[in-house]
Amino acid sequence: MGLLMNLTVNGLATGMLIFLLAAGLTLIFGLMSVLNFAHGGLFAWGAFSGVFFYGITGSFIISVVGAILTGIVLGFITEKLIIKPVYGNHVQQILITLGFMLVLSEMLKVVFGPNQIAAKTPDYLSGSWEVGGVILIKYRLFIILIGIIVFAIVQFILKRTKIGLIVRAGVINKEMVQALGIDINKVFLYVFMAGAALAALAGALMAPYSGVVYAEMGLEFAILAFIVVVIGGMGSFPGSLLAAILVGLAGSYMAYFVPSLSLAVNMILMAVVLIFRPQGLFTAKEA
Amino acid sequence: SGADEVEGSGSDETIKVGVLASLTGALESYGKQTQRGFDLGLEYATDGSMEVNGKKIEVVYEDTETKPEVAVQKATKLLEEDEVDFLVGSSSSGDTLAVLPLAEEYEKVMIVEPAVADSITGSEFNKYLFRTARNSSQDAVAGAASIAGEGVKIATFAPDYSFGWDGVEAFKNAAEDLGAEIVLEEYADPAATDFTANLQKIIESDPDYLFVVWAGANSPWNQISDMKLQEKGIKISTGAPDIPALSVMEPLVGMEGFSVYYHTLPDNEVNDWLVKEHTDRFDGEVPDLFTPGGMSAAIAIVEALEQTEGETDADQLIEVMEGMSFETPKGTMTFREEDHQALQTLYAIKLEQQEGVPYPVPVLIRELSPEETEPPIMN
Amino acid sequence: MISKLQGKNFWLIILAAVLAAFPFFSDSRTMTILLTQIFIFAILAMSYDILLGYTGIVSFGHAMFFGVGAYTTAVILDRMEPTLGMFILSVGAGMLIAGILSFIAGLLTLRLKSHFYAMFTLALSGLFLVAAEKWRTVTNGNDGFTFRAPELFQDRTMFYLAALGCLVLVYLILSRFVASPMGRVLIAVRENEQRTASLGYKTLHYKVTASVVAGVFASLAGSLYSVSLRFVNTSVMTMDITLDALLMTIIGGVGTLIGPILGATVIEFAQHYLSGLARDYPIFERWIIFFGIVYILAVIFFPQGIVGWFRQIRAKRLGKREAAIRAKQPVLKAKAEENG
Amino acid sequence: MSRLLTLENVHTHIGQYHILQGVSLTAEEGEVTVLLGRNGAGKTTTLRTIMGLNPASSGTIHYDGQDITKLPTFSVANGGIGYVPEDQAVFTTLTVEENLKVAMRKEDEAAMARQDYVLTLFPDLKKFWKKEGGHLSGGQKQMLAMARAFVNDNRLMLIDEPSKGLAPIVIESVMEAIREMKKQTTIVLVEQNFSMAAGVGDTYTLIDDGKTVQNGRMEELVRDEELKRTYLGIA
Amino acid sequence: MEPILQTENLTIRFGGHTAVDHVNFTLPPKEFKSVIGPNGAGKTTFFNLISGELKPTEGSVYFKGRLIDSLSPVERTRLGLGRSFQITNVFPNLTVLENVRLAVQSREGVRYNPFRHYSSYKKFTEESMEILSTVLLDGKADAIASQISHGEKRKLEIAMLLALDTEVLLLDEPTAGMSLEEVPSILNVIRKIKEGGDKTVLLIEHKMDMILDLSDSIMVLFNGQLLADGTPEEIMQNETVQNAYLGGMPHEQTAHA
Ligand SMILES: Nc1ncnc2c1ncn2[C@@H]1O[C@H](COP(=O)(O)OP(=O)(O)OP(=O)(O)O)[C@@H](O)[C@H]1O
Ligand SMILES: Nc1ncnc2c1ncn2[C@@H]1O[C@H](COP(=O)(O)OP(=O)(O)OP(=O)(O)O)[C@@H](O)[C@H]1O
Ligand SMILES: [Mg+2]
Ligand SMILES: [Mg+2]
Repeated sequence: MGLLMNLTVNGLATGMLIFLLAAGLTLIFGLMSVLNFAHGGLFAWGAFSGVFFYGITGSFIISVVGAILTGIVLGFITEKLIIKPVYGNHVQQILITLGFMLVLSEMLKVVFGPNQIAAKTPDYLSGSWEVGGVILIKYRLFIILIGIIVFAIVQFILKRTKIGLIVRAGVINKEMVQALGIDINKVFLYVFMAGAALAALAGALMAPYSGVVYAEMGLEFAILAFIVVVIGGMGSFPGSLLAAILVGLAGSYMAYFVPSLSLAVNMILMAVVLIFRPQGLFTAKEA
Repeated sequence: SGADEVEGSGSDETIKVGVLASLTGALESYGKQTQRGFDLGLEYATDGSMEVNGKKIEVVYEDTETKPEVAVQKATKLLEEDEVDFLVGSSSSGDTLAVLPLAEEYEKVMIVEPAVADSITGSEFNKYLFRTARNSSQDAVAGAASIAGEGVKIATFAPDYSFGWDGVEAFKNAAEDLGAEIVLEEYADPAATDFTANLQKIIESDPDYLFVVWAGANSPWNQISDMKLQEKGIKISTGAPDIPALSVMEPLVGMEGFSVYYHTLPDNEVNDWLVKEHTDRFDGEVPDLFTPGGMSAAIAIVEALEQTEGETDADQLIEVMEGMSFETPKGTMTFREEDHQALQTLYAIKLEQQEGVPYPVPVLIRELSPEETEPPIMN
Repeated sequence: MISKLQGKNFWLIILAAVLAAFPFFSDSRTMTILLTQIFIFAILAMSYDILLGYTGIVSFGHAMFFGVGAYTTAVILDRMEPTLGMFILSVGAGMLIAGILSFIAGLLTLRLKSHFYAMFTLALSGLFLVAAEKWRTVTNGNDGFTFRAPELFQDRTMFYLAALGCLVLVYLILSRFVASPMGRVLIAVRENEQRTASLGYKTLHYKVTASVVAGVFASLAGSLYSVSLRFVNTSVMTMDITLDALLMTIIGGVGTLIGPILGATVIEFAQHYLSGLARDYPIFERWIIFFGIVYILAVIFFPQGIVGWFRQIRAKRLGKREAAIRAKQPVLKAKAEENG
Repeated sequence: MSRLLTLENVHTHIGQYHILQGVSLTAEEGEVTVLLGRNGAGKTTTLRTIMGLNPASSGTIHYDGQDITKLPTFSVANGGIGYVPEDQAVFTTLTVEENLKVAMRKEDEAAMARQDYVLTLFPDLKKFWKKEGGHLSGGQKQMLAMARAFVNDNRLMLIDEPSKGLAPIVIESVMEAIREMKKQTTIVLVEQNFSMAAGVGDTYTLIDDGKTVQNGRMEELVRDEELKRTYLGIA
Repeated sequence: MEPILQTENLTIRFGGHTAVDHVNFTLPPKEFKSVIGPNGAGKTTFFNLISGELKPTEGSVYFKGRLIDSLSPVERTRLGLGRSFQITNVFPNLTVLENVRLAVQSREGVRYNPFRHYSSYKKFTEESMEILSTVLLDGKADAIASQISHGEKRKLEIAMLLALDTEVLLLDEPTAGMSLEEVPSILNVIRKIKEGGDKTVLLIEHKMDMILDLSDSIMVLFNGQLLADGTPEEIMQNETVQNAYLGGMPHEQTAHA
């Protein structure tokens, strides 16, 4: 019982973290159909700038806000310079965003040095409680909480405003949306910035979780985020949440019960979902 | 006129060394440590003259980018274009393995540093290679020596790939030789973010020690502390990594393990020189994990050349190098004749918090002598 | 049309001849090796383009087939005698295995739509990578193992020529393939799969064929690759290989065979020279940044790849002519006939 | 009556092609101007050029006294111009409801009233309110494309072949709607169905090979057999 | 004579909506039959069921007396059921000529040859050019399909169907969006097909003059159901057709050249 609870709580927390990372990608890839391989780079920048701001201010909250701002600024630059010329062309998106990913990761080394950097957890979030054999790690509970809040906010915006609709319409036919009087370029820019901000937030939260930030972390996690977006059903927020939690839990359970498969668990999960429900767990429409 | 000839050939007869290292990418910091160490080592061994027997030593560095095909390209360039007499490298075992056949093909001595895979001096051995780096088995033996004993129950935890398997395998042998009992071998996805399942199993197996073999930035330390392993009476032990990685090991303060090198551990002149020069030149930075390795490689080369009187013929070099002992920042190293592995000192340590140092510091418990950490011969 | 084709072939023959003569005039081994790498990756990129450029299938799992070739050859040469015969046998075996594998993978997954297929191949090749890591008795895990190349290929010039020969051969085979009736249908599938089906073509057959052809030649590239290194490890199965193939194809120009070759050349050279600059100029220490910028500039200045860019220039010239013709066309010609 | 829209000698290039080679037309407030011409004449391109989707390379476009030649598409639209493209451009994965929601510039009562009116005009849309646009029948898509332009309070409407694919009875109600709309809205219409063009049009502009060939009152064209035969193939 | 095409209780439901509702119809060989009905009546869906693009919820399709329910669209095309699409459906980045050539190639059964150069099939190209001139599109042979005007795409659509040269032609609003002056020429093409006497045609159109001019018989779909099937005269007199479909529309659009 305690064992299952442990596996579940920790799997959930991992899932939520993956969700936060995938949330930005769901906006960018799911809604705008942009294959942004630089997403991991934005995530890593969020992580590093979070650690940086924490280092100079000692305040975790400021560090998170700083990371989000970094994400917004980088999102702005990325959209204007990198993404704008390639909307609607996946092949070019792959090339240009991979190039930008290299630039982003390498710039991290220029700015923050080439070494990994330790990330500290604020005192009020570090440590764990042990309740009846179940170990509740404070920081992980905190992440679950943030995940739920972010989900609620984004879901609210998508449901209660036209933005989601406009973006989806814009992907189907950009010209027509403009002909309806909407400055779709600006909308895309804002959505992209929001996606980048979410990536940076995920990075800033990831740092204390794993205790370390390093320049290659972006690439490592970006693929995981893509997996989550795809099995969640492109562009579906609830889908991403569910998929992320599934990935988190599957990782946790498999590592315990079928350790020999644990290396392959994400790939197996994705393959299974694609075979039995190729459109993903949810579709954007159902969301 | 005979003298003229000698002089004539002597002036253009420089000895060239090609160093392969990961100067970009994930292993960049290792590559740079090797590079600095090698430069300093040459200077030290030649007393600043950069000459042996009147021959100038020239070093060419190449970045392998941690890609085997690039390593081969660069190694060939070094061998063919720069016509180097020695190869040194590399930061990753894969790159090194890919380059080994070239050393054999071109009949040049290659000093392996700091690649750690056992197979380099094992199944893939060829006579042209010598390794100043310690191998996985030595690490493991050292790890075992620092915690294993009669009746001690140990669980191991390692990443699920060759490095982890090799490390655990060797550790297990060494620890069992010392009378310990391995109660559990846990492996985790090296890229995992959540280690709950593994740690849960470890807790259940109730060992005295958890021996962790780990490499890479993504590490389980935070979670080990969050899951309160230490409070449950499980002592943690592992190899102390380089300084950037040490800084994330705060949760493990108090743990006992081993170290390949930390600048305060060895007590000898070479190390004193290294620490002093390194801090002077690099803004107060101290030498790190693989800096002495780079230095040792340089020292070994100069030592060998001195013995052959500047002759770079590989067969002659091999002859003098087999069994050769030389002084390094880590004390005396000896190339074992059978597999050309340098036997060397490792250190049993304890991690302590120290005033003014932003990371846990490995403090010496005792030196593990070259004999004590001698690995099995595997070629 | 015909003469134009011959014109193009003429230049290609000259180029191939120059390349074949190269090692006898230049003693730069680095260049020989670099070119050999380019030939090998050009084969890989061309095979990838059969999928991406001709059939419109994005695959993130191409490394799987490359890896199959690399390991098959490595294992056979390591366990048997490293003779030329064995090498040829191993290449054949690799291609056969890759063919069967891509056939099965294709049948299983090509029913899926675009990016789902891409993700599925990613998963599949991820599983292969894990398998390569875990099956230590054969692969020696991610450390990999070295082996001896056949006597003939110990000489890098010979191997260079062999790789060049393979490149030329693959280029010829593939150009024939894409210009064949079958190749034309592949393009139709890329453009509009459902419409292709309603014209009476079984699109799945074509997609599977493309996947098999791509897999088989990727395996050939893999075999050559491992022999060029005389070493193999799990890096041959990683996403990096797929991404390299992808990037080379895109930079050169998708949907052409020259494109991937140019792409391989550009990327390998850029990498080589930029990392070389790092040694001489400290500001190039972070040369990867400049490398990334090359990609970005490539998209901005050559959105259709290098070949696409050339074509555009040519089309612009032709376009002016065509516009002139268009303006002279008799107005309402169709109508006049109809009423007349 | 005043001129709402004036195109003067407009040229448009698409890529390297010179598509419009001198189109001039005017639309008087409260009137329906019909663009006529054979396939590939440049009718659609003319509308797209007004919308800024294929910007003019020379010449001027004035709307309501303002030069809109260089304005971005969304600004043109926000000036009160509605556009019904010839390929319908329905947002396929959005429902009928969502299609209209995206289109609505302001969701006020007046807009709701217009929406209700549109739905009485095309009851099918109401019936399939929650259906994805991509799943509608050809005619239903055409209806949706029109409805999307009609829900806004536009001063000018550019409509490209509305009757295409519609059942005769629906064409009638569309004509009805256009006549109704004329009271507040000026319309530029591309129409191949001559009876419909003649039924609703006040003036016409004939385009051929990218150039304006003739402008005039619709009644004149209806009477001018010669012109009809030469350019429209109607006897 | 055995009907070339026949359906039995053909039905399809999308969610709760029955788009085609138990349609029983027979089409004798070499007949020219038109399908009319209001928008959304199920005409295109009916075509989709016949061509195999959609699978029926219920009921069957017979081709020359053979049950073809289990056949894919590809196999049906190969049997001799060719169709054009209501929404233009071409290969956007290929030239107009190549679009047609692909259809000719399929008809000739040259589907898998991976080695011969396509240009050695010269006659395919020649034939394609001929077909293009039939539909007055030869001037645009080298244009990229996505860059031709809407009406031109409609012609291309017809050209591709002609190139397939199937026994049965399913035409879904072939002249929608085609210019007034060119409708007659396309009408001519269709008339020629009819006069050739060896093709069976099923035509969906909303242009009544055209339908009356060409059809041997007309079937009317209403809300998915087969409301009537008869000669043009019978259909024109049908009250429901008059009120719910035609309204009072004058039908003067067809040119009588
Ligand atoms: N994107 C494009 N690139 C190149 N040429 C184009 C493009 N779009 C249209 N054209 C060409 O411009 C000309 C005019 O096209 P347009 O669509 O304006 O004609 P139209 O009068 O609307 O014809 P239709 O009645 O068939 O709709 C045509 O010859 C067409 O081939
Ligand atoms: N894939 C689908 N999913 C859901 N509903 C559909 C789908 N396809 C068609 N329908 C619905 O079925 C009905 C019949 O559509 P169909 O396209 O057959 O009409 P049609 O008779 O061809 O009309 P039109 O004359 O407008 O082209 C319509 O109400 C349409 O909304
Ligand atoms: Mg048009
Ligand atoms: Mg229809």
